[in-house]
Formats: sequence, structure tokens, C-alpha cells
Amino acid sequence: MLDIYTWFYTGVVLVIIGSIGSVIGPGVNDPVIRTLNLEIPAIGLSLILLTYNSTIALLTYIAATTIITMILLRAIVRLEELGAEL
Amino acid sequence: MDISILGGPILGIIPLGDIVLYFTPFNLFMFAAALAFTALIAISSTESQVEAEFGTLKNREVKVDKAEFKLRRFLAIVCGLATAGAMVTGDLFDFTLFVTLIGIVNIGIVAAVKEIDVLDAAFQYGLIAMIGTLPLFGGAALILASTGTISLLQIVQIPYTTSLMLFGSILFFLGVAGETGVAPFFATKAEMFRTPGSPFLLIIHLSSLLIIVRTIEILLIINKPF
Amino acid sequence: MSSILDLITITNVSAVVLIIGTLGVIALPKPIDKVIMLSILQGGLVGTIVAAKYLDVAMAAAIFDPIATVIFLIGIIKIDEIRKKKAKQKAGEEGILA
Amino acid sequence: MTATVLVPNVVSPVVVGLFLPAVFTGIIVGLIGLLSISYQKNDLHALILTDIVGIGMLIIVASVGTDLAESLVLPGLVVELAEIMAISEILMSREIRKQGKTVDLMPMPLNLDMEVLTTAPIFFAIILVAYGAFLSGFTGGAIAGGGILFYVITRLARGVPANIWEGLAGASGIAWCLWLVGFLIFFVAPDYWLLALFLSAFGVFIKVTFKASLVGVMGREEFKKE
Amino acid sequence: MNLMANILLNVTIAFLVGSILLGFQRKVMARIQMRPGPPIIQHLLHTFKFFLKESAFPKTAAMPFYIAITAMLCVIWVAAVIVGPVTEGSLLLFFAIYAIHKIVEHNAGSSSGSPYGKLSCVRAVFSAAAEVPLFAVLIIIYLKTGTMILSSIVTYQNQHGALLLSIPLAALMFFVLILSKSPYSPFSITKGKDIVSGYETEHLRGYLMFSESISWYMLLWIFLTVFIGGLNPVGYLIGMVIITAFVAFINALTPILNPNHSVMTQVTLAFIGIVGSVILLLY
Amino acid sequence: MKLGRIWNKLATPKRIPRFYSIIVGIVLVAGFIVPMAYDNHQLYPRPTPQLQIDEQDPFAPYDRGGTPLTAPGIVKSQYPQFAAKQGYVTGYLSPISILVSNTTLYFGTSIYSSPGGLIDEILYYSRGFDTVLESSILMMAFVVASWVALNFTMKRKED
Repeated sequence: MLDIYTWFYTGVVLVIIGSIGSVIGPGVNDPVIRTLNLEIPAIGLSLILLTYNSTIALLTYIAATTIITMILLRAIVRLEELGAEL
Repeated sequence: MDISILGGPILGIIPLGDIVLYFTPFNLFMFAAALAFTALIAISSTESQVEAEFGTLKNREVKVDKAEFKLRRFLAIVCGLATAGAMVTGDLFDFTLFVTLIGIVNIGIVAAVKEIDVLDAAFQYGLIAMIGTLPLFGGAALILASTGTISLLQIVQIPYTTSLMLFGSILFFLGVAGETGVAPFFATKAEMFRTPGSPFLLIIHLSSLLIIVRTIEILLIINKPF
Repeated sequence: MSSILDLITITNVSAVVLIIGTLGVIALPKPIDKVIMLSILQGGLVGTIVAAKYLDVAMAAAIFDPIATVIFLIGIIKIDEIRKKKAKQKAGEEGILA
Repeated sequence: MTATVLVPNVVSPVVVGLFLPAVFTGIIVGLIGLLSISYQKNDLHALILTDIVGIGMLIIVASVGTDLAESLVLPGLVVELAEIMAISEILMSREIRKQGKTVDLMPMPLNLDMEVLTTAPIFFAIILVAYGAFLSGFTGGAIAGGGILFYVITRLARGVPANIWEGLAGASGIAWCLWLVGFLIFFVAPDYWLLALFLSAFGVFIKVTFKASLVGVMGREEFKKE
Repeated sequence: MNLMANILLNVTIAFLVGSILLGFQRKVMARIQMRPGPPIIQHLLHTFKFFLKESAFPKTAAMPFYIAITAMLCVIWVAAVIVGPVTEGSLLLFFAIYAIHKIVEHNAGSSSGSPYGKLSCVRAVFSAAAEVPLFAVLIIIYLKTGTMILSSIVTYQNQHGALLLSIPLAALMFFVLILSKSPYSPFSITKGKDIVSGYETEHLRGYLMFSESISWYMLLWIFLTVFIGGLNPVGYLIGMVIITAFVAFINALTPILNPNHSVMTQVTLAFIGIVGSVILLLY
Repeated sequence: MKLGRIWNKLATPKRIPRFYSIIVGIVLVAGFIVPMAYDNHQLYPRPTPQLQIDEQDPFAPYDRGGTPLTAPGIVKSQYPQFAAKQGYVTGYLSPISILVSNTTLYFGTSIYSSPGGLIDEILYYSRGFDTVLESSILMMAFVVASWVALNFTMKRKED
């Protein structure tokens, strides 16, 4: 039973620290680093889903995060290549 | 409370498992309107926009090219059907999904244009739509948490309104406003209307206004002031 | 003494690993280092899932994590190349000017 | 051996106890994301940060903690994914237009001589596709799609994307129809529920797989330009 | 009475009274501006004239759409008459009808391909954002009376007195809405003279003017029914004349606002109205 | 006129997402003070987390009873009267699933994500319409993204 709370609160901590980290963490002005930091709240959310035993949602979320990462990196690389001033 | 003091008596239901579609005169009118406009769009061609050129006395004709036209017409029809569906659905989560579908299709309709301003507006609107998923789905989830159901026909029978329901529905409203992009965040959307292709633009406007009207009905169903 | 040893379970160890990974990912400045810390983080996640005894989910997670890592690596290398090239170009232009 | 509790009457007290912390976490995360967007000038960063907002949304939905909530998380996820994809594409299109046609993208040979990239793809892809086929349904689709996607990104071959594209897109459209037919059978002829179930499960599986692999085709064009 | 005959009668009344009221408004405005002005039946005559004139279709128009949109405008306002005086249905339906009116207004502008029409279309979208919140006064009425059905609202007012006195801010909001729908009003940015009357230049004027008359009548009818309630036909007529004259005074004395400012004025008024009414309701 | 300038500023497209997020943020802050009452009579409730796995149920955490093709599982849906074959999908196990679940205790999710299982029941049957929409959303997003990608960002033909 204690395990559930450990997972849940670790997840909470990860989500919050991770999102703060990807907002004001060191070097986040580089979009790649920001995307990397975004993996932390994603893993935190995975833990929370695990706590609720939403295993199928968890499985899908893990797959979806990869795809989202991929899409974002594609956009970042492409825009960098263009030298776009946003 | 009875649903009939809002939109008139219930004329019929279509059950699809847990999702029940219901028809009152109010829903039926908007359903019919959405379908009528969709049919109109399916058979219409686009206008060509004539603009004066700077520096000369010539006119410039802006047309929608063929491939783009087909894509946009397809998206517009999907949008019309989604609007029609959102008008009659009796399930809160189903409604949110319809709204999201409308949001993404609206972006798509203007995504193929060539004007940078319009694309910029479409992008900003897309950002709002993405931010809007938080209040939209979050609000629906909070209403589910506080009532234990997301079927409107069940929620209407709950005699009281808890503060969580109220909070959830405020979030829900903000979400719908963001997703459809009309009031009060209007400018982004108006910018999108500068592109040619009027039948498709109609559906963007139609969907957002009808959705807002329907949302108001839903909010009145959820929150019972007396 | 045994009470302290009891604390060393898969759950707690994974939690610690997760926290370390988090701090590492945020604090380290270089992208490549971050990717390494990300792997640690993902290891923690797999550990937690194993502690929950969902072995098949753990399997899927274990497969997807390296994929994410590889995607990041490709992205980082690519973007590095672009930046280098740009810097070179800029330097070249300045050289011509000088 | 089967469990003692199959379906409880009320939601378990553990979940009820976690509801408040979970909702608060969702709200805090949402707030962090929203605040950061509100002062973010750069459009690309704003796009990346909306991901945080989406995570907040998923936490709030998951906090309800029932089977229903789990099946509501799935649409939320998909919406998030879909919108990020469409909007990032629009952002790129806008920037390309802004730069004008004269900006020629220099083809950039990418020399990635990493061991991982030559041996891993096929292995991973086969495992994932097999595993996804075994799971079938929604998750299976995502997993198998992930496998194909990974394979396609890392493969050195550079084919003609447009053709593959149309083939894949067509297949997924057919799969979508398959799934719609399955859904209708459930209500029209409930006695054939098993057939409907298989149609739905594999329709969604094929559809999601091909969708994910389309991302791969997009990505290959991106990273493997010779 | 037969339903069909009832509808026909009410539509005819709406059209005739609406046209004459609009003519009257022009007359009042002209007199304020020290001009003789057209005769009161001018608007009615104009409508007939446009029905008889040959129609021209621009080459650039989006074809079936361009014609259908004007027909649609007529259909929805006839539907409004059916919901209102004929069956006394739900106020929410009016809300829906009004929303579709905005849509038609917007698309009438864009379907012709004229740049002026286009501007009118963009402005219609702008103004929708302001007018929909204004139309939300219906919700305040609902909060006050607990029903959306017109006949029940009238019954409520017979028991508790006119809503105009108990929720004056809501009445003010609705009045601003009526004002924005009147010709030459400070908020009529979609039909501004700076964009050559917007969509009105190109379309089949007969249908447009027909629905304009009905819509003017219906807006006044709703205002009187919802806020004063239980009037007899003569009472309705007097009330309509008074409101029209009042609107004419305002329109004659104010310029058309810039689109942004028009919208934001309306939004600000809507905000004040909604918040104020809610505060009044809570007390 | 100062008010006019503020109105003009608010109408710039780029500011609107920021403005919107501020508004949503303000409303979210209200969430901290709103009393949140969770109604524990929910649809489709599930057992306490980890309960089934601790009891070594091979179908944990999605065991809802029922035997394949004969007896339906337990499903607490909103309108049981509208779903004729309710519970059968939950109780269904594919032949492979039966085989595997006999050999291992940790079969968990995979069995139920194969055709049959609780989530399939909700996703395809009782709330199937949601899944129609959801996959339509995905499809539309792909139509948009792929069209833009094919025509503008990948080919970059003159237009």
C-alpha cells in the first residue's frame, strides 16, 4: 500500500520539478534542451497513471510521448535549418 | 429540473450505448441548420476574390486552386457534420470531442492558404486550441468527478449544484471558447477570414457560434440556480 | 538495522534513481549529458513499473526508451551540424569582409 | 486464481484520498505551463510549452480514477498528439513562406556512424510490430506504429515518399471504415458482437499503426536528405 | 386558427410593421438632421422595387451559395416569427437564430468576391464576438425567472411585475443589441459607409430588406415581450414606435465607431451588464 | 484615448494565446480555494489500486469476471438497457490470451488490450462513439499535417 503513495508522490514531484525545469531551467532557451526537459514531466505522468493502475493508458502514453518528441524535434531541426527568426 | 424548460420538450433519443443523442426543438433546429449549410457547401464553388493592386490601376484576382479546394471542401464537410453532431449529443465528453474535432478542422481549413498573416493567425489559433484542451477536458473530468456521470440526461436530474460542478463548468466554458476561438478571443479568428474561399469560411464561423450557443444550454443543464 | 534495510526495495530505489535522473537532466548543461541522465530516468521508470509487477508494460517501456534516446541523439547531432555550419558560414563571411 | 474484489460498489477510498492531491498537481502544472506561455515571445517555445499544459490536463482527467477515466485519458492523449502535429506543420509552413522561395535548403549529408543506428532498427521494429499485433486494438496500434516509425527514420534508404504516403494513408482510411462498420454492428446486430469486436480492434490497430508510420515517412524525408 | 394561416398572418404583420418602423426611423433621423427625409413608407416601397428589378450576379461570386445565403436569411427570420408570436417557444431558439443570422451576415459578405464585402465579412466575425455576449442576457432572464419558454416568462411577469424594473442592466444590454442592429447605428460596422455598405451592395436587395424588416420587428417584439410582457397588440405597436424613435435619436447624433472600438465598447458594456446583473440578482 | 490603445493591443493575433493563457490561469487559481467534493458513486468503478495484482490475479488489474462466450463480466454502465450484449466483451479472452494467462501470473494488461477486455468494452461498445470521434480527430490532424507537409514543407515547389 505504501508503494502506491511512493509512486504517486514521486510522480507529483517529477511532474512539478520537471515542468518548472523546462520553464526556467538552465539553458532552456535552446529548444532541444527544453524538449529534453519535457521528458521529465512525461515520466512523472507515467508514474501517476501507474498509481491509478491505468496500465493501458500508460502503455499508450509511453508510445505517444515518443511520437510527440519526434514531431517536436522535427520542427526544431527544420526551423533551425531555415534560420527562422520567431 | 426538467430539460424541457430550456429547449422545449424532448422529441426523441438515439441511444448508442452509453452515449445518448437527444432532440428538442432547439437542438433539432440547430442540427438542421448545420446540416443545411453543410449540404450547401458540398455543392458550391468558391468565389474569386478581386483586389486592387497598389501603384497600378489593375485588379488582382485571387483564386483557390483545385487541389486546395478539394481538401478544404472535404474538411469543411467534416466540420459541418461534427457541428451537427455536437448539436444533438447528450454526453458531455462526446461533446468535448466534437468541439476538439471542429477546432482541428478549422485550423486545417485555413492551413493551406498562402498568406503569411493568415497562417500566423491559424498558428496562434492552434496554440489557443491546444491550451484550451486543459480547461475543456479538465472541466469535463471535474464535472464527472463531482457528479459521477457525464450523461446530460442524468446530470439534469441531480437537484443541486456543488461548487466543484460550477468550477468545472467555468473551466469547460473557457475551454470551448478557446477551442472554437470566438468570444472573447476574436481577433485571431477574424484574421483567418481574410483568405478567399467563402463557403469554407462560413463553416468555421457557423461551427463556433452554434457551439457557443449549445455550450450555454449545456452549462444551464449542469448548473441549476434554483 | 533491519528497518533501514527494509527501506531498500525496488520502489524506493527506483524513486531515488528517478529523482537523481530528474536533477541530472535539469542541471547538466550539455545536451549529450542530458540524454545520458534521461536514460537513468527511464531506468527508474522501468524499475517502478517492475515494482508494480506489470512486466509487459515494463517490456514496452524498455523498448520505447532507447527509441526516444536515439531520436534525441539524431536530433542533437543534426542540430549541432547545422549550427556548426552556420557558424562557419558566418565566420567565412566575416573573413571575406575583413 | 481470481481476485476477491471484481467491481466495487463505490470508488475505493485510496483513490478518493488521492483525488485532491492529483487535481492540485494538475492545476499547478497547468498554471506553470500557462504562465510560461503567457510571457513566452518565441512561437516555437510556446508550442513546446503547450505540452506541459497537456500533461496537466491528463493528470486532472486521470485523477477521477475509474475505468471510465482511463478510457477518457486515451482520447485526451490522441488529441494532444494530433494538435501538436498539425500545428507544428503550420508553423513550419509559415516560416518557409516568410523566408520566401529564394532560401534554398542546403542538402546536408548526415554522417551518423553509430553502431546503434545500423543494427537496432530492424530488431526493434520487428519486436514492436509483433508485440503490437499481439496486443491489437488501440495500444497495439501505437506500439506497432512506433516500431515502423523508428525503422523508417533510421533506415538509410531514401525512397519516394509521396507514393508510400498515399498508399499508407489509403490503408489507414480503409481501416477507419472497417472500424466504423464494427461499431455499427454492435448496435444493429448485437448478436454478432464478436465479429464487431474484431473488426473494431483490428481496424483501430491498422489505422493507428499506419498513422504513426506516416510520421516516420515525414521524418525520414527530414533527417535522411542526401 | 389554422397554424399555417397563423404563420402567414404573423409574417405579414412582421414584414409590414417592420418596414414602416424602419421608414419611420429614417424620417426621425432626417428631421433631427434638419432634412425633410423620405416618406415613412419608403422602406416598404424600396423592398417592392427591389423585388421587381432585374437581378445581377457578379462573375466572381461563389455560385449556388451566393443566392442561397439570402434565402437562408429569410428562412431563419420566418422561423423566428414561428418561434416567437406564433408558438411562444424557447428563448434559446432565438439565441440560435440570432447566431445563424450572424453567420449569414458574415457569409453574405464573403460570397460575392468583392473586397468591400470581404471587409464586411471580417467585421461581421469581429462583431459576433461582441454581440453574442450581449445576447447572453437571455441567461440572466433565465436565472431570474427559472425558465426559457416565452409563455412562462410572460406568466412570470404577470405575477412579479415587469422584468425591465427588476433587471434593468439586462434590458440595457438588449437595447444595445437592438441599437447595433439598426441602420446607421454607431455599431453597424458591417454596413458602414466606409466599406460601401458592405455586403448589402451586392446581394439581392429584395430578400435582404424583407428579412431586415422582419428582424427589426422581431428584436423589438422580443424586447417588449421579455422585459415588459403581456402587452396587447396596440401596446406592442406603441412600444415599438417609442423604441424606434429613441434609436433614431441616438443614431442621428453619433458617428460610426472604428471596428475595434465598436467591438470593445460592446464587450465592455456586455461585461458591465453581466457582472452588474449577477450582482443585482445575488442581492 | 488610452482605452482605445489597450483595445487595439488586445486585438493583435500574437498576443491572444498569451492573453488567453493568463485568463485560464486566473480561473485555475480559483481551483485552490474551491471545495472539491468527490462523488464516490462513479460509473465503471475499479478495485483499489494494486489489489488484484497483490492477490496474484493473472488478469490484474482488469479482471471483471465472466467466462468467454458464456457469461458476461460485470460492467456498471450508465444505460445497460441500450447495450444488448453488455459485459461479453469484457469477459472475452482470445485463445492466445487463455494460453498465456495459464502460464504466467503477470499477464496484466496485454490480455485485456487484445480484442476483448474492459477497456475495449468501453472504447468500442458502450462509448464507441467517442472512439469514432477520437480516431477522426487523429485522421483529420493527419490529413492537415500531411497535406501541408507534402505540398509545402517537403516538396517546396514553386507555387
